[in-house]
Amino acid sequence: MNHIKVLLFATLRDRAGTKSLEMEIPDRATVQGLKDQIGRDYPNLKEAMGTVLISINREYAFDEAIVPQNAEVAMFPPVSGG
Amino acid sequence: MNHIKVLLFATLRDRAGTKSLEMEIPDRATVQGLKDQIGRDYPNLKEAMGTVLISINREYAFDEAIVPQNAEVAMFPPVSGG
Amino acid sequence: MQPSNFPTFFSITESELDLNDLLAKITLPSTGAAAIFAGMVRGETSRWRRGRHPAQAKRGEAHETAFLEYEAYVPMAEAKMKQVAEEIRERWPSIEGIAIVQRIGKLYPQTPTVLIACTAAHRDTGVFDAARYGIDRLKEIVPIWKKEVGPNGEFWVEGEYIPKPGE
Amino acid sequence: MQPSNFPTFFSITESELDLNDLLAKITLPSTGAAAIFAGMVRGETSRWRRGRHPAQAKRGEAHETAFLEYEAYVPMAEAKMKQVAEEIRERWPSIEGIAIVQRIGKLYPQTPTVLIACTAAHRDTGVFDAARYGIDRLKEIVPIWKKEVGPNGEFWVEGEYIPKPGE
Repeated sequence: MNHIKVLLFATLRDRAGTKSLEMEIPDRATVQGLKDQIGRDYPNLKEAMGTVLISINREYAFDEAIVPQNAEVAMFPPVSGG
Repeated sequence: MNHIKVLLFATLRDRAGTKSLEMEIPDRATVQGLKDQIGRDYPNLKEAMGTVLISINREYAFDEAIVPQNAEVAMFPPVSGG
Repeated sequence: MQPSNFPTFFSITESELDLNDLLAKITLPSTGAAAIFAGMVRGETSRWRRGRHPAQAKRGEAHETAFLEYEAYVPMAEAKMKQVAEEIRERWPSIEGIAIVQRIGKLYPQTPTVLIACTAAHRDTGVFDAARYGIDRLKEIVPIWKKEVGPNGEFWVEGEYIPKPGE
Repeated sequence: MQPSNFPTFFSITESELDLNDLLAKITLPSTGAAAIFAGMVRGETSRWRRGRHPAQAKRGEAHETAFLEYEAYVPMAEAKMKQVAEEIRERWPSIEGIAIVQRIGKLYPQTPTVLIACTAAHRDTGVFDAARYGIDRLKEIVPIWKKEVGPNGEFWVEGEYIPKPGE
């Protein structure tokens, strides 16, 4: 298993009521697999998993990407800075 | 006759060695007539009269324009601010 | 590629933005021109602009903002600001200095929130386009979010851009 | 045509330019974006740029500037700055605030000499183009001149633009 931290920002943090999740995911789990697992484990986040952006180690990551060991994962809505 | 003041800037002032000229010009003299008269009266300015810009009462003025009574005239090279 | 003396400055800060200081940081002896974009909190958004928040999108009605509350995923935001600067240098090689600063926290109307500044020897070398590109890209890929607070409550301002692989 | 609360600020000054102050002067509650052009004294002008002064136009040679000395025909310069602002408002009706400031006197390398700033509700309404137009027009019609002083002596920087009737 792979122990990861998932940082949550903006609407994701509001929905979850927490700034981060600590999770165990299968080795070689994909980003899509991670989203599926979060949708199951955190019902408040399930709806958001369809449109959420994901970063792994501070780079945008996409559904097929493998989540590396000890990754710093973040989940957030499309950005709105400026 | 029309008594006018001609303000000089930049290269024109340097050539004339003075910031302004006080002149008597004929009534209904044109800008071209004024330049001709300055070319005759101030030999150091003669060469510059071909390319000089002229303003009358703080608006650009052109060769055919009549110089009004008591006008504030200025002579200067193309501008180079910024 | 660019000489190492071409400064790139980026920052996410809770402090007041200082345009004079920022411009000085990216002005070299060879610099003659700068284009700076500044974004401010709008206190009043006119009715002709389609509301960005579905809950407020009543057509024909202006809306008021009491304040915005910004947050950032700071280390990734810094990395993405650096990337935006690199993209600018690739596209406009004559750019000398680049500064990208986002202020976060609670920000009131008329307060500058973001600055993008690009310098070059001359104004005809892309400084305006580069600054515009910088603010466009910041709003696409730099992980910062804002919540708007006004008389009708709080609304997260949702962006629209979905980054592509490699961004 | 524009509401009278749209500020136009123009000035010719011997004092240090303050971008923060200038931006605040033209930021309204409805303002969300500003584009600012700043011009600085270049201390070093690279060889690839054709010299502006015939006396210095030795190709392949960089040149150095110790300082620039600016002068203006102040009342006409103010009138022409006002005209430039009016031209901007005609071309970009959504511009809210306009500031045009020229510093004069003896100015050393890396010092800001001129600022053109335009504000609007949003960045996609012409602020960048308006600021660029502003500095282009200032360099065409506003009666200001500069003399460059460097290791090879003094040279008046001669402009190229000949105003047309009505300008």
